[in-house]
Amino acid sequence: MTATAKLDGRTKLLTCVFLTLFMFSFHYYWQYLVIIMLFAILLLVGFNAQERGQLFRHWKLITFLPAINLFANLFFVNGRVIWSWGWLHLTNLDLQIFIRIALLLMFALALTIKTTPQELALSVGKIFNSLSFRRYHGAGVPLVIIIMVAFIDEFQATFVTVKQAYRLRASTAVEVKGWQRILDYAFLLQPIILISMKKADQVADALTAKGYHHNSSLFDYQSIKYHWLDWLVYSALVALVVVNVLLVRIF
Amino acid sequence: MNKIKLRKIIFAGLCAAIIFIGISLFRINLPAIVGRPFIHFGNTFAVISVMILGFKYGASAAVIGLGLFDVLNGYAATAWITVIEAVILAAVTAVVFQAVHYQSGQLYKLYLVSLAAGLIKIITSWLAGVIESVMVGVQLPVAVVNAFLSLPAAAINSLATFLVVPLIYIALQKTVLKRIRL
Amino acid sequence: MIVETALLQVQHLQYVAEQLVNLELETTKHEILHDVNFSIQAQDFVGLVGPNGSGKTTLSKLLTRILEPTAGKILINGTDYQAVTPQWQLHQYVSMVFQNVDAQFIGPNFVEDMALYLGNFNWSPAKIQTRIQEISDQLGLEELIERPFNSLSGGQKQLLAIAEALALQPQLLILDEPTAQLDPENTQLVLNLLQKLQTQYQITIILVTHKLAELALTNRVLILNHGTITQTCATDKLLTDMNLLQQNQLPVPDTVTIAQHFQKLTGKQLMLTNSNLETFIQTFKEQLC
Amino acid sequence: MLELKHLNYLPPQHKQPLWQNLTLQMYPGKIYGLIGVNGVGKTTLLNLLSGLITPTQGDVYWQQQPIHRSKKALRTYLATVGYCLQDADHLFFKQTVQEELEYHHKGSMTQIIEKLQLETLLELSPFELSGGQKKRLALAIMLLKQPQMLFCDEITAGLDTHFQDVVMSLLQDYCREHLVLLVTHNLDEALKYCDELLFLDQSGLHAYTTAAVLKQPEIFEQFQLLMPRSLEICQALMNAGILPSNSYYRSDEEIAQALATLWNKGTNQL
Ligand SMILES: Nc1ncnc2c1ncn2[C@@H]1O[C@H](COP(=O)(O)OP(=O)(O)OP(=O)(O)O)[C@@H](O)[C@H]1O
Ligand SMILES: Nc1ncnc2c1ncn2[C@@H]1O[C@H](COP(=O)(O)OP(=O)(O)OP(=O)(O)O)[C@@H](O)[C@H]1O
Ligand SMILES: [Mg+2]
Ligand SMILES: [Mg+2]
Repeated sequence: MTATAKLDGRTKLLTCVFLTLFMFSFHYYWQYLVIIMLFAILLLVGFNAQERGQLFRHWKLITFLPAINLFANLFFVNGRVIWSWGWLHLTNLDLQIFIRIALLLMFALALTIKTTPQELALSVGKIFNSLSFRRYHGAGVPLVIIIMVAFIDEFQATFVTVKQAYRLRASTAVEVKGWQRILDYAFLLQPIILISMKKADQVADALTAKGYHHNSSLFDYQSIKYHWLDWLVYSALVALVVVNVLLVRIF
Repeated sequence: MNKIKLRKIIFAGLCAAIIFIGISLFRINLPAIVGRPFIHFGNTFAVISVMILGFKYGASAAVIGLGLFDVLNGYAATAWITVIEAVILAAVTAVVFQAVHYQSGQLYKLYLVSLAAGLIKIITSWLAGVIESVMVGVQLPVAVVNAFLSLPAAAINSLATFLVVPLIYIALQKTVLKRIRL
Repeated sequence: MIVETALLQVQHLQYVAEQLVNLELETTKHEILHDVNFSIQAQDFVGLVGPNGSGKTTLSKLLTRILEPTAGKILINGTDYQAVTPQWQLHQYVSMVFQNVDAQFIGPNFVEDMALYLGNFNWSPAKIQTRIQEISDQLGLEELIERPFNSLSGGQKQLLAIAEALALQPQLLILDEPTAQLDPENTQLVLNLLQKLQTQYQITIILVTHKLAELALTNRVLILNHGTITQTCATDKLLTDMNLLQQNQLPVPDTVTIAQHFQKLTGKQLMLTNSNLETFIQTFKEQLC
Repeated sequence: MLELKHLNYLPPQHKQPLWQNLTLQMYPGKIYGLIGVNGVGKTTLLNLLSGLITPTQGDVYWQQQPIHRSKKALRTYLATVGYCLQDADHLFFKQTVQEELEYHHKGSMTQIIEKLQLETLLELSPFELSGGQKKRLALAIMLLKQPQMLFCDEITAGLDTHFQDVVMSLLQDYCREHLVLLVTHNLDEALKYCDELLFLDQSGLHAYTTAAVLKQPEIFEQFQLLMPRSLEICQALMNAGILPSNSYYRSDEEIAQALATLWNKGTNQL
């Protein structure tokens, strides 16, 4: 088992959120450089080759979204102008926003690669539990997330089969013209939602029969303990903040 | 937790899934200055789930569906804004839906609900735009103007919500809701 | 004298499906079950049979307390279902496999789903792990347990659903057409397992079925017709009673069919005492040679 | 004529295609029974044949035309196909059984409704039906479409004996002019009603006529299936020396017939 697998889901989620928020306090490019270095080290240590491949397979998304944003920002002057050409102004802030969004996407992707939806669901429940000073014991929130993930898969499968079944039943050899086709597809939405609702009803039956309406111990929040690695990560994050503040003061 | 609650949780999960898919499958990106406006059906289903499930479960579905989408698709930094937006939308929908005392067949009352939802969505979108701009470091006056420029997408979304919600709700009512008691 | 209470007693059970026509104003009612009475002893293996649409699935759902009866009572070990609180207690010793198995799972694969299911009953992860191992060995599921559910075939899912229902070693197990989509070999596997469960672990089983091979395993049958129990009798007796079988649209054992046709063609009546193949051949030998 | 030429399918995230090679020709006027163990790909094969999914290799030919060549070809092909899915739920769109049956069908349907006894269900929602009623409705819908070829996935699973007989006799009628292919795990039924049995395993499809299967019952074992009960009885009777050793019977009725002839011969001799 690798070190990252031992980490608690909460730690991963919070680290991701923290790093993203942390970036918004940056003023200098070297700060981004440090973050990028740290992330690169993390990728080298905590990720295996396959997972890295998974991350970089999305390079289009990672570059495309910030690029669109950058392009739009060229029309506005916000902050110190580095370069300008007619209407277009490239400012310091534009570049920083570009870097931020790209990094943000990378962090989120890394998070999704490293956690299963179940783990994420549970960690959201745990965070709720901690935030409410252990007064929230419910299984509701994590259960909704788990069921949602199950239904997302289910829904996509249903969408495919219903579309197929529709083609099978509705097919008349005559070609349907563009607008009519779109309309047909729109009407398809209703049976799909209907079937999903029916399925949800059946799931509810099945889960009742399995005793899921038993609330208290679906997730045993008391027994959830941090591993020492988790503390290490948290202290690393705190150290990062402290060092950052110190360095900014000095320069 | 009893059976009814479990059923509500499961339907909240279903609604969250539909919201999630409503955003990620049927999405048209629009370039804009701040944030990430795109045309999608997430809000439409969010409003419907509040109408079906009531505020508590409907809002959870909306928050989880919209929020998780943001977290998993690289908008983690602004997810909290989305969450607040969703809660406001759910609250307004729930209050208006309660207030009109809807009974089956009264289409105009449903349109009142969807009108309220659409309007509040435009307002919150604009506010969210302002906050996001300020977050990335723009001065407030500029942010206010910037946010206006990214409103068209929100307006289209709100219009879609306004038009579609009553129709889908009535369709559901005719078919599923009369068999499944929530 | 010790009066033994039956494990399950059903008294005057009635179920009416209601639908709202206009929101909460009018309802239409379909009476699905009316006046169902029977009792089941512990460690019995009972078949629940009847034609399509007679209400078998509805009855099973009532017995698992997914649906609440409109009238009548269900007693388990002498206590009323309504008195079992909290309600989930019941599901520790009553579990069910549904006709539509797709809806049974919420985890992405079998292992994770079991972890959720058993975790719900306070099992430790280590214990869950060994239990999964045990079950997968018993049913030969090694290569299925880690595969995502949406990539499995209908029969494979059915096998996993049965495995999951056995996980808690319930007292009462209700199976709604568990082998409808299984191939003959897997069917045999499941049936052998059921028999073993019933004899070794003293589990009471209610099996809803349209298949003869499954019916033959049971000790007793409840025949449901048009929403009420028309007859309960020993399986052996049922299996040689061609009239009763045909009236209720039940499959007739091949040996009985042959004997009947034989009689029609020759006028010679073969006395079959049970549907066993050896005795059938024996009878034939004696009478024919 | 329906023809498969080197058909194969690679499911997403699988490393290997499901089979080695599928090549076969099927003709109208026959009932084909597709048999195989769980998860061997029967449903996938029917999906391929009915044009619902695209093969990763090879193609299906209907009247010598490949069906996946163009969208138009596929559309015309789809209009000629009837397919009862394994999970019947997915076929239903409408609010009541009545609407479901009327959808895209004009003309009389009383005969089919009567045969499958759907009269009392017409007002119900298709999702409220019991397992067996759903299967019947799916078949009724597909028969009303009057397809050139009809594929049925485990159509008799969950039906009681009365409806099993009704459904099989409907299919037997239907196959006079059309092609019928059904998947079943009930081997007795397959022997009794099918003209040709298609055994599916990893290596591909193996077609045998029913007569050929009766002559070599070890085929079942070869494909990891148990021998059907009527065949088992037949063998036991042969081993006991009651029936002659080269006799082949498809069903219980035929066995009884043979026994009766023997009996009558015996009594005549006396
Ligand atoms: N919610 C409902 N509203 C109206 N009718 C219903 C409802 N649910 C079930 N029914 C009807 O009740 C009858 C019994 O259904 P049930 O599913 O219990 O049958 P079954 O014995 O399991 O049949 P099968 O062998 O086909 O599975 C059916 O005729 C069905 O149409
Ligand atoms: N979408 C998919 N993704 C991954 N694997 C798939 C997919 N569809 C089918 N398979 C795999 O293909 C194989 C064949 O599945 P199929 O449903 O065709 O089996 P089957 O012969 O119909 O079985 P059964 O008798 O149990 O219904 C299975 O092992 C299944 O895991
Ligand atoms: Mg049933
Ligand atoms: Mg199949």
